[in-house]
Amino acid sequence: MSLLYTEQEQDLRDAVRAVLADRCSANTVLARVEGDLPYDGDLWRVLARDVGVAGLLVPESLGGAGASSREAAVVLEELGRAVAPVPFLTSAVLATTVLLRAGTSEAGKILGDLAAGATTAAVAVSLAADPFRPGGNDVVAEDGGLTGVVPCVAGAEVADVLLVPVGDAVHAVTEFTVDTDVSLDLTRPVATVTLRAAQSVRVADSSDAVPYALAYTAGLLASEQLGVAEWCLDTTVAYAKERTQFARPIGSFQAVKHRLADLWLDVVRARAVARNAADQLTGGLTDAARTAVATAQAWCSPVAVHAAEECVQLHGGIGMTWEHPAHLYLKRAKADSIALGAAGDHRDALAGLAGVPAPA
Amino acid sequence: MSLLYTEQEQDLRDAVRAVLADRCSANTVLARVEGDLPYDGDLWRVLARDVGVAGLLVPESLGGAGASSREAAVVLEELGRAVAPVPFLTSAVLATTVLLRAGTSEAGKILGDLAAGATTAAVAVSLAADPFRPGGNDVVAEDGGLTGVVPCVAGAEVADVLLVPVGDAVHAVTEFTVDTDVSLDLTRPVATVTLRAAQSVRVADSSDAVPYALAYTAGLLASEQLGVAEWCLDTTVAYAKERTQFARPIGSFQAVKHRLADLWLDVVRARAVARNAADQLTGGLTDAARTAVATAQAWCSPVAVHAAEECVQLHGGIGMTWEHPAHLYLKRAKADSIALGAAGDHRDALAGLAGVPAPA
Amino acid sequence: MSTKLDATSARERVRAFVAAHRDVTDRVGFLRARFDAGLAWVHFPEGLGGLGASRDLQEVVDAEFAGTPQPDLGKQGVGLGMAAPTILACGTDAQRRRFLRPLWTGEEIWCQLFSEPGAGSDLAAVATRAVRDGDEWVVDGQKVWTSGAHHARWGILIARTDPDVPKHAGMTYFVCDMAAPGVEVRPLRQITGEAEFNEVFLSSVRLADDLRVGGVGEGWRVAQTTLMNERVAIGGEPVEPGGGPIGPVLETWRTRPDLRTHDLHRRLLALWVDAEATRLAAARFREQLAAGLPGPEGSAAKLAFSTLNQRLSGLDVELNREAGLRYDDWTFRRSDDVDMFGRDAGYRYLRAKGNSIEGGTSEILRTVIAERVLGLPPEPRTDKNVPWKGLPR
Amino acid sequence: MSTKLDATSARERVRAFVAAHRDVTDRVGFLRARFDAGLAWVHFPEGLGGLGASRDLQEVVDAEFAGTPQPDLGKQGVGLGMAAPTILACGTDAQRRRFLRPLWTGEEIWCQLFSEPGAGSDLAAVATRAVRDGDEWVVDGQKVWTSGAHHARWGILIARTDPDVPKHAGMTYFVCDMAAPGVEVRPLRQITGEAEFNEVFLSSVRLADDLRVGGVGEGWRVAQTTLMNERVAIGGEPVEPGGGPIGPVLETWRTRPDLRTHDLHRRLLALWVDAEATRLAAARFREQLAAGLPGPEGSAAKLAFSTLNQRLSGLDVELNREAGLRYDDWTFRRSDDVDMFGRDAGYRYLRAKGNSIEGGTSEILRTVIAERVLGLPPEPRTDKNVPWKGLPR
Repeated sequence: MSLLYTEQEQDLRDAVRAVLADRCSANTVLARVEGDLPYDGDLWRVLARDVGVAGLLVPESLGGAGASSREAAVVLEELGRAVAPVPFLTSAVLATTVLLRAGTSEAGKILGDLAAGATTAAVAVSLAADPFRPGGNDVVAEDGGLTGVVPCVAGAEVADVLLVPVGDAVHAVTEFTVDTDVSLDLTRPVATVTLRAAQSVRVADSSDAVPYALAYTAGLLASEQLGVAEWCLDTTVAYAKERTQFARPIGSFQAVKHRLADLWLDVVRARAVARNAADQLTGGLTDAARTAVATAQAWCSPVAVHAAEECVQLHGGIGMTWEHPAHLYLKRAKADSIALGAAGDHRDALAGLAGVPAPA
Repeated sequence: MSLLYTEQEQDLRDAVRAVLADRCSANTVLARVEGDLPYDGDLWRVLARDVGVAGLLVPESLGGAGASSREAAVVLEELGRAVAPVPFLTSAVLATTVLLRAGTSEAGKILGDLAAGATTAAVAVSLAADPFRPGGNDVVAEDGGLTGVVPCVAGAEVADVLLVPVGDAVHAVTEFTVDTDVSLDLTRPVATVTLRAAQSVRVADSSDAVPYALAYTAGLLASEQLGVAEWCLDTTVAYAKERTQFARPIGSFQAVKHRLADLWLDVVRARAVARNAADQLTGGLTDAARTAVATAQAWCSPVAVHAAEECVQLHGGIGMTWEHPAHLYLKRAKADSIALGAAGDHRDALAGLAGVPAPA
Repeated sequence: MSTKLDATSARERVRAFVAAHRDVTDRVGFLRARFDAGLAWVHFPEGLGGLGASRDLQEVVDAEFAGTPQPDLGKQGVGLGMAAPTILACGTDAQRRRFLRPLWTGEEIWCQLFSEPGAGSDLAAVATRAVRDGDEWVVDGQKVWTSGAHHARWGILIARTDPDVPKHAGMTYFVCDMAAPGVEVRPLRQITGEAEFNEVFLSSVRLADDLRVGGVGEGWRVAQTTLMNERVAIGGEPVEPGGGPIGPVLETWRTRPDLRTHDLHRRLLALWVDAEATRLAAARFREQLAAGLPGPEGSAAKLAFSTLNQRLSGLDVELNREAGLRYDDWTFRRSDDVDMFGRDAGYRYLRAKGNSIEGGTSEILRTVIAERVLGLPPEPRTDKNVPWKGLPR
Repeated sequence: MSTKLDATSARERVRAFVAAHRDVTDRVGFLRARFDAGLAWVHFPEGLGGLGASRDLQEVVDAEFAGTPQPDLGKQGVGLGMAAPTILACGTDAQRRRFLRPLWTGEEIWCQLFSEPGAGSDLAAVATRAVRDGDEWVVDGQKVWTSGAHHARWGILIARTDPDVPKHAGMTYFVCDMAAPGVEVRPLRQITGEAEFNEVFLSSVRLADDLRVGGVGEGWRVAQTTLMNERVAIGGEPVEPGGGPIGPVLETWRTRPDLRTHDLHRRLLALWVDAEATRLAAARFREQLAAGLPGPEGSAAKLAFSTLNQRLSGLDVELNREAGLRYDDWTFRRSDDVDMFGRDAGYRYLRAKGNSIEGGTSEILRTVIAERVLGLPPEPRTDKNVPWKGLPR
């Protein structure tokens, strides 16, 4: 167990960061959110195939890289830093984990395509699902196929395959319609997915794969939140050095200074808890891993939101404008704080995991 | 209804403050806590009889001043400011309210003596009692009289009369032993009261008088907490103007400045909620008054503690010494935050009073 | 008419006026008549919308005018609240006569051209230049956060006329003709998607010298008059417990029991207490004002309300969960006011972020409280006694 | 002996030493021998307790000495952690030979005479004067927050030798003879009731010039050596989740279900997360150190732990209710260490208040992080280039 980054992890980070620096500047993302959909297919193809992030979690036997949660977490840090509009979390982590956990040959086939970057998948659950109390959905298997509506699905617009939990099983479908909602998070919108007698392939026979994948993904989401928080801190520190008021850089004012020191201290701890979750998850969802996931989410969700809020505030007026990218991070941070269990839900989980029982 | 102070209230404040300035300096109090008991009998006689605070809440027909919760609150602000070791809260508010609520002729007799400053009373309940869930005690009425032990009673050492809730009634006793505990609050210690077949007089036939008085007193305790917070703020501001480090008064450093501004803003609101509780209680414990009491306690308890903590911190090393009075306020503030319901208990009460229902 | 008005006679005078103008249904016509009767601002001089009466009487007069056509406090806010008192205090007679009446009636809308990209909290750092050219001034620069500039006929403007003296000494105050060539107004899109504000670009804008308010180099002093007349923000109207900004959150909480958790419950209860304490402090401040005892608590209200609004709307988005992941409308369009009750939690959350920046950042307000209320000493200043042109920017 | 030691040979050397001294049961005797064998601090020079080896090897050596008589890290802390490296780096050969051996064995205890009532955060403001008189210095002044002064044979002292130069330039560093006439040590009672620290009054204390460490006027530089050798506080030893300062609160929570409320539960869960995040950050920092990558995170640990300790102990007092209203002991007595586990919640609450003051206030630490880690610019300083005697105090 180590909370540091290995050399391979650093190499992976460098590779992802180089691609993002090249193709995913703040201005590119800002321009893209003005269109119908923020997703950047070209960027995703480069990341997925050339850098190979699509198959990171997929075993080599199925055509993947056979890497672990630790590497996926590093990728998520960088994607969070860039609020990159690509379906890594939704396809290469969440959907992939459902399929890995399913372990069927049908799942294996889909995994091969995902790992190759040939297709992209999404899971038909609400992004707001609490991994500890995942609600059902109203999709039913009828004679002609699957029928139902699932709200607040992330990544569905760019998914070729949709994984749909139905009763005790998970089905894969390719026929579905997606209506993107006007979403708080401009760079990862949610959508309403509708199935109308859709033909499906059963990929998992247990009801466990989806909650398992939700908790696993929640643990890695902390690394995305870390990346968001880091960008906000770095950008604010840079601005505080350069912005002058009263003939001094605003970063020389103690009130600004001390708040940034406190924020840095929060981010230092966010890195520790996010790395810990990523590390613990290499062994699957043990109790220790569940504790690490809940801790990481309970810490990183508010820290990312706070970092983005401080970023807006300490930028003053410019931070309130659409043209400055700060708002993209604020919106992502706030949406992430709802995604896959709010901080309070994760604290609830810790009551059991850490032996802090609730009042009778 | 007014949240301001009337002229009479200001006059009362001036009178109390003058006595305290004369007889209750920080050094006097510090010297006194080194003895067996901090209570200052001479000070109490002057306040009780000459200024007349003992009978403030007692009707004129019973020999009192016939004043209201508003005037009692003003006295408590000043006593809090001076962490004055006198039994005003325990005798002239808590015990007096039990007797007033009892309304019996036996109660009336005791009230006359209390109002005259001839005797002092205490109520045999734990200072930590939650007014919304007051526990019972283990005092029993046996053949020979009342027998039992009550822990954490405030003001018992200087009480001539003890009011003891037993079952559905309240009894007055004068035979009891008091063992003072080593207490966190040096200026209002708690004690263990023991009754051994004590002769008693029944002063109330209803079980309602004690919880009523606890809630009423909790509302006025907020004014004491306001006084504590004000002293801490004023003292810290004065020190920040005078203490020099790096060739500047520390109060010119923005980090200190902004924290004191935030603290001031908390104290401004503490005054508003404490005045509101004092004002609402003039009409008795209506629902509006209960809401005001719970709000005042939920706000003022943490504000007083925070003010005392900031006082210690911003005084630096000197604030950690026994010779500086800051610790007397820290200890009082912390004990007050437990007394008569913690902030969380009062927030619980607001769930019902303010229509913010708990999860099912 | 020089006998001092009292409350009774003021009330009678208004009643008589209202009775006499019962038939005037045209808003502008009614307001013109009200101005001409000296009942716009009774403390202004006669002939300028007032009667030279005591300032206190305005409240009495306003109360009597309830139900009659009113000025538009939104669009006319800058004119009524900032330009009018400044022009009265510092303008020439000709300026008062020219500007006050249409300002009052709303026939001419005003905007404020103070903030610049480089002069936010440090307003005295304005870099917009005004250079004298005979009887005119030629103005070049950029202003920002100008609400209503696209409606405005006039703007109150501060510009630098002398870069060789310390920054507070080299500014001059003007009325800017928003219809003049070289004035370009562009909507400024905010993080909510819409544009409440504008950027105003001034390129060789020529202003006659009779649009100057106060002496050359006295712009800072005149601007202080403007800013001191900014209405004390005390969090809007008095509200009941549980009203105001906590209202929408409580509504969600009460109607959606399925969303409730213990975690959210504790946080909401704490915010309820915070909101109630802030509400009561505002109520107490209003009492002080009414008793003629304006205390320093007023300056605290904006600070308290902005924090509260931000925390409440933040909780609301989280409480809403799926609805919180959505947003009502990102359309880039102009908006003349802030809608904290009609729109969704996400809008409130984003819009409330501005509360701690606009009209004095929370950081500046804390400094003001610390120095002016608590009397704490100022920080060392390095920018007070050196020429503006030599300052780092 | 001048061939560089490696880990294997260091380990062998220690094993041989331990085997050879198995019979030495006397602690001082064992430590003397260990010093003489160069195994006290292996990176110190030969003859001064070391072998001139690499600093990294100390960990190997210390591990091998586990189970043998050890120095008293409490009482000897100032000597081992601060005086020894300073004397090695800045002292004369005679001073090294005189002081290091009894310092190591604990035969002579050291204390630190830096802080003064008027020089806390601003250590360079020390006012204790040292005036030269032939081969001696005459010292007058008052020091404070001196732990162990009543046990100490020697003190490391900074004093002002030249008030006519800027404050950082006019200080000189001495070894103070605590047995000299004019040294008076008084216990300083704290808010916990006891006295961990002392005030030290220096009245015409005569110190021979050979007790001076470093040049006259170089005291600030020498003191920096001392302070940089203060052990990085990373919150003590590694602990398991739920261990460390949260332990006592969890113990109360688990054993007293009657005390539980939803309000306390949410606050405790949030603190559990805070404690775990802080614990993991310290673990990560230890990994960085072990990997030879000392990062800036170490300076954050004290800040994080002091806040955490204060919040945890504050909650514990409140959770305890009736027990929280009581206190274990107010007796005024000396105490040589902080007992965060043996005493009650009230003691922990009060003692923890000092965590954000002692060893650098949280305010100073935030400034250090902001400037040294984040690279934010310093505040304007008014005290750097003027004579000390002209500064406001």
